Amino acid sequence: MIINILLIIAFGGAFLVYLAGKISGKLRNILSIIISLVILTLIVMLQGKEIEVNYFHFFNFPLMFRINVLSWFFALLISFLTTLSLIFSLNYMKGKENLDFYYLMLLLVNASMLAIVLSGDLLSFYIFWETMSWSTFLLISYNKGKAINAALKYIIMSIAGSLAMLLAIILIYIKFQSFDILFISTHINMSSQNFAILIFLLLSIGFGVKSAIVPLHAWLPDAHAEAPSPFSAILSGILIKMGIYGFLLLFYVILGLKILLSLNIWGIKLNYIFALLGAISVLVPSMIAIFQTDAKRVLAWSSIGQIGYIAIGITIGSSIGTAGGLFHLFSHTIFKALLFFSIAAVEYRTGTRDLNKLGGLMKKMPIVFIGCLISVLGLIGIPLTNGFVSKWLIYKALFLNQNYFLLFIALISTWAAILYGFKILHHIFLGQLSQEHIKVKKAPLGMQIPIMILSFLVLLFGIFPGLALKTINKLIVNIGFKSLSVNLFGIVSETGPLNIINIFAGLMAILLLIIIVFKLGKKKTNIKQDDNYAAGSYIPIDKYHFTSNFYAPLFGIIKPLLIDHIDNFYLWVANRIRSLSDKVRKIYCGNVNVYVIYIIGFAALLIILKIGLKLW
Amino acid sequence: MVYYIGAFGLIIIGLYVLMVKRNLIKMIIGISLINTGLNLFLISVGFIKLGTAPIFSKPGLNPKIMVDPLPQAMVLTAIVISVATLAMALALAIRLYEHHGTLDMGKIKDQKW
Amino acid sequence: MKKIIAILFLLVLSYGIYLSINSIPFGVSKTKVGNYYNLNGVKDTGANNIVTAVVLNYRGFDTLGEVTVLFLAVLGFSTILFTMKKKKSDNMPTPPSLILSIGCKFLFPFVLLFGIYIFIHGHLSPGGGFQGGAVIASAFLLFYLVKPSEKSSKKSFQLIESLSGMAFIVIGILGLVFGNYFLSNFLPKGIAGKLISAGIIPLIYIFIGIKVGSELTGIIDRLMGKNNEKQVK
Amino acid sequence: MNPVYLIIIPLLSAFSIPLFGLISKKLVKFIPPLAMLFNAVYAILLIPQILKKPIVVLMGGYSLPFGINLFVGPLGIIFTGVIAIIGFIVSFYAINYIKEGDKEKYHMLYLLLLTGATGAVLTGDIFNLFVFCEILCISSFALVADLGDKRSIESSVKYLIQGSVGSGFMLLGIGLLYGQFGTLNMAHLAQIITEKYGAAQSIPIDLFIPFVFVIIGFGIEGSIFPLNAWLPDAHSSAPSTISAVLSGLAIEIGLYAIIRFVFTIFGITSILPALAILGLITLVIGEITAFAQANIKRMLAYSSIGQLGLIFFAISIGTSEAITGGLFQFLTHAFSKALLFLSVGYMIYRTKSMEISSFKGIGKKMPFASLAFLIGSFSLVGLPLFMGFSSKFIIVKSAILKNSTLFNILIMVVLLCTIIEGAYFFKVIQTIYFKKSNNIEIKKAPATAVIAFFILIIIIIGLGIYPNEVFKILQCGATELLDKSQYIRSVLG
Repeated sequence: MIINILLIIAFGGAFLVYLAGKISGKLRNILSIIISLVILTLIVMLQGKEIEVNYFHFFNFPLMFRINVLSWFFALLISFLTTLSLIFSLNYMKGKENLDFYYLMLLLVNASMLAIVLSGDLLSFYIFWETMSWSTFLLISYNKGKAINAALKYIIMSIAGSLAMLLAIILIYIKFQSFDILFISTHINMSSQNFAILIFLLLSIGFGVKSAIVPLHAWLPDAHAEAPSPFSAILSGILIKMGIYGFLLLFYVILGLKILLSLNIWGIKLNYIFALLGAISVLVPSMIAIFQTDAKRVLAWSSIGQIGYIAIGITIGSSIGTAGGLFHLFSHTIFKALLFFSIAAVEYRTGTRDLNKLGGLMKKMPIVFIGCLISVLGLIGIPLTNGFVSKWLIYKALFLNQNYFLLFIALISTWAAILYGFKILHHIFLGQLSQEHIKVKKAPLGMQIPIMILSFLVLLFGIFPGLALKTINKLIVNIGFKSLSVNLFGIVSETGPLNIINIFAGLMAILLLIIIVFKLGKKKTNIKQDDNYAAGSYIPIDKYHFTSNFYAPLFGIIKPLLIDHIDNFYLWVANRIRSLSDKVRKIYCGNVNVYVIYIIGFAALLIILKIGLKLW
Repeated sequence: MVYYIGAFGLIIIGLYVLMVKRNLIKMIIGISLINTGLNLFLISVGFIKLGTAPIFSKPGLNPKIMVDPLPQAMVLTAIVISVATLAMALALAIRLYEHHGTLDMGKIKDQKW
Repeated sequence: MKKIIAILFLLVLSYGIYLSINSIPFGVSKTKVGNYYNLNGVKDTGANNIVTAVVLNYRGFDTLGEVTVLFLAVLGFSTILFTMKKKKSDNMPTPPSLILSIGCKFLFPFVLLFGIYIFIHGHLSPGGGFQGGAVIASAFLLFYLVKPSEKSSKKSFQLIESLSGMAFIVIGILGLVFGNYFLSNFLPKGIAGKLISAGIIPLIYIFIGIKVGSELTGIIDRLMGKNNEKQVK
Repeated sequence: MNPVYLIIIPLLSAFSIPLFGLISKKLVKFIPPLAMLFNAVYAILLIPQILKKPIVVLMGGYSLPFGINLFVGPLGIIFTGVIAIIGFIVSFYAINYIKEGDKEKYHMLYLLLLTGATGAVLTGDIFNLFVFCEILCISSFALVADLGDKRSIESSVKYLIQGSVGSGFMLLGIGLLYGQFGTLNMAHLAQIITEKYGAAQSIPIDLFIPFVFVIIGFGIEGSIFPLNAWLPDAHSSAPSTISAVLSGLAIEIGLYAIIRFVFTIFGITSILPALAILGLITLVIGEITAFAQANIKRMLAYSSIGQLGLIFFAISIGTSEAITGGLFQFLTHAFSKALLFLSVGYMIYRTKSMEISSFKGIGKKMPFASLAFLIGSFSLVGLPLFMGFSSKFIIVKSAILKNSTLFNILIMVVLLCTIIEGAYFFKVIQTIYFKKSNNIEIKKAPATAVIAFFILIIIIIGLGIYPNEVFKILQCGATELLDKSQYIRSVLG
């Protein structure tokens, strides 16, 4: 019952907020936060419970909600991030138009995501999946301008994905006469290998589009960059994880570990192919991210890369890998949202997110800087941040699985992450302060609070990973893996324990060493930027802004590899359809004689087919 | 049999006109031809050799040799419908001429694609 | 090119029709339904004219539709010509010749009477409401030929049309009330061959006659260009 | 409870409009909504009775096959109900919308169009079907030309020429059938055909030729692929109310006639795969052509072609569930397309342009009309929570259940077309909501229109979430189509 109430609040609340907005803006803002907090508390209350409710009959298919550790974990992430995003929106969105609509859609996306993870059957999963798709579409379009094409690309790809999903769901129904996920999972053994592969492929298209695994990622960079920033945080932080949730459902709940590992086409294991795609998703987008100049685009490409890590983690099929994938999912949610928030705060104050125009904001916006620093550290995977724990677990799993190729790719990609992470940090906060931004103020409190909370969490789960690992451990046991032995500081096992305290001690030693080395070195002198002259003539300040073309040499080498061929391919297809359409509509040429000829010709054709070919 | 040939001849000619002729008035004539042919065809379906009209206008008529009255009733309806279509077509032709200054359907192609 | 294609298609079509027409031999009695009408028509409906019996009684519903179609034609006709620009033509039409005007004035009542005769005797002899109506309309055509500038009252035409149409339906509904079936012949059928016989048939035919007469007159009226003058290019 | 009133009342009120026009000109516009409201209520009240046993009404009280009968089965009542509901909503919308031209005549023609449609779906006699189809056709010729401008007259002329060819073919087919079988009654015809050819493997040629003519005749009205050239012209140049009715109802009448002939009268199931492919071609052509349209009404018109192809495809799958899905898609299309055309109607009226680009940013100025467009297009694309999902779901499911390679491939194509459909609809939605407006003062749609939108929106969402009851009725409709002998028995006793 509590689930029903939860979702009624979530969906009803969205519309309530919309109506409240018609009365007053303040009421709407407060109401939206109250609703999100209520949802959050309800979800926290649901911890550890396993409930199943039938709520509706669509045609004669019973629809149900079901909560278990897996869905609870996701629901918590969703509502937590939405709450923060709403708090952040209070300031960020102030004064923009159509705010009622914005809040409505934000809460609708939130509600749909909650409903997705709480769905106990595939049909309601699909229904809410679609609700999420179209509300996301409307929200991405919100910014107008470039956002429109981004949103269109998003919705078309997700329609394509969800149609594949629909096909798969119906195939499953026809096979098992039920949509109930648990029922299917207990009966899947009876189906043939081919059927399982078909389901795997179709559902992978559906989930792959949402989670932006490489050949299906084309919508993500545009959409993330153009959506309103608080929503970008949700998009990147949790919405693309819905795809991962779908994969988890498919791999470990519906198919189960055993079947997953046995699926193959001509002897090539499907999960290996999938992991390979994940690896490509890690490598190439991370490289592309380095060369972006739009801060949000960097983050967008980076999201694809991080999703790749998660995908690798959850597909290799070992408990430590899955735990790593899930932990990375969790950490990514936190640090990527943090990054988006920081950049949104910068954008809010400076009005731009073009990396080449920013710089030197460290002292102007200290809190935001610290937040950004911590999140970049998390992204790179520096010890004591949560990113380290998750990446360590994934590497570990790859190592244990003897997947050295994937391990290699993952490690290279970390270098790419360092490059773009540093680029963001440097271009925005370090370097020279641009003349325009001298009067930039601190970020408002409403933005600082989410940033601080998230920064704290990055460190908290970096230092005490056990807090989250306990839940994750329960989760992987729930989906059929062996239990890991977990303590507050990491994992206790013979093959390679993870203990943050040891790492912490080692790190401290290195830090000490560095400080000593630096103390021994020379003192640097500060020269003002304006003190430069070129051949006697004064050059405008902008020319000294040395951050543009940061990685130009590198770019020159691997540029041809990094053009987004896949995106171009999709565009090519769209253009083909358009020109086809232009050709086909010439059939209706406007000459009525020709139309009559069509009619008579059709009659003649039928007669010829009957008499000549003896059809029918 | 000749009635059948006549009827279908008319229909085929009408269709030919509609396919080839571009003048609207000619096309309307084509439609009329089709309708006439159809009426002829329907009547000939009900025809009986040496049959009489299905009217008991004087006593002693044998109902067995009367022609089929149903096609005649159908033709009555069909005629009225064709008259209605014809009237509409003529009215439209008047308006079309007013707008375009021509009745050449090959030239009136604003509505296309 | 177009002609060749057209001819080819039509040849195929003709061949198809030729094949199917074989099963409908010409001039042979073949229908069960038609024979039934011929044998039992008089008994069932009281009308001597079996076609009339079929049109108004067995298949009266078709006729209702038919009347509606005609009504529609007039409606559509005037809708299409409604927004026509009214241009005053410079030259008045030439007045009709003396022979025409006298002859028409003389003929007008007779033609009208003949039309009325035809639709009143629809159940006894060839003819009926549609035919009678057409004759009436031709009387008005003559009238218009004589006096092209005469303005007929369109309002009253329209009223007559809709009233007679409604009368048809009301008779049908009365049939439903008294005879349990829509359009059933609820009036006494009388002796076949007499003027007042065949129940509702003459009644309906009278209404149809009036309706068709006024409708066709309306169409003629419009086509004569009463309020839409000839286009001058 | 005599279903004949479903035809008589609208007809009577159409005839009575000039009378009311004498009393007051303003009164006239309230008659069509009243008549249609009566029909809607009456049809809904009839449903329980009909589900138990189809009603056969004799005209004039003559035994069959000598008289004309109405056959009011589940299928008939579904179509009648939809016609009445949409007729009511559209005429309610028209109270304020129709301002120019001869209002009286518009309302009369409108009522007669709906009468024709109702009669066509209820009748049990092929010639009567022809007559009612002609009523439908001729009134739509006139209504397409109602605006009287250059484009509408041109479209109407083209429609009329093609429509006359169609009616000629219909009559030719009916004549051939009468000549062969000597009856016009559907059930009787079906009985004779079953007795004569029931065992035959292939269709005999003398049955096939009338079949071709009938299919083409009604196919022109029902706008199957090579026969639908009139549709985009006519639908785009008629007044929007009429486009809504033509798109939502009129073309489905042609479809109804075809399925009645294919399933009940001829009982030819071997031709179904061919018809499915035909439907699919119609779908593909419609969607692809709609993709590049800049004129919103033409886009909607082409999308109607596509939707009709989908319905046709679904019904041609030929299983009970598929036919149910097809009928459901018919409901979806009728309601959604009516909503789309109505919402677009006021947008065009206010911006005085049919170009999609002129609707930039109209979402703020006409919130309800834009919302209506949004929901209508969501429903047509088949997103869940809206009607379109329910129907598409059933169709896809039944096509896969058919378990033949042909239909598996075809359903893939259907799904691909859905993507194209989504693309062009979402583009328009974005134009409406998310583009910078041209800063013209645009008034909102009036209250009558908004009420009309909301009734349709409620229907669309209501049936999208809770389709169960309607689904059951539609299932009975499918059973009626598939069970030919039941039909014959209930008519001829």
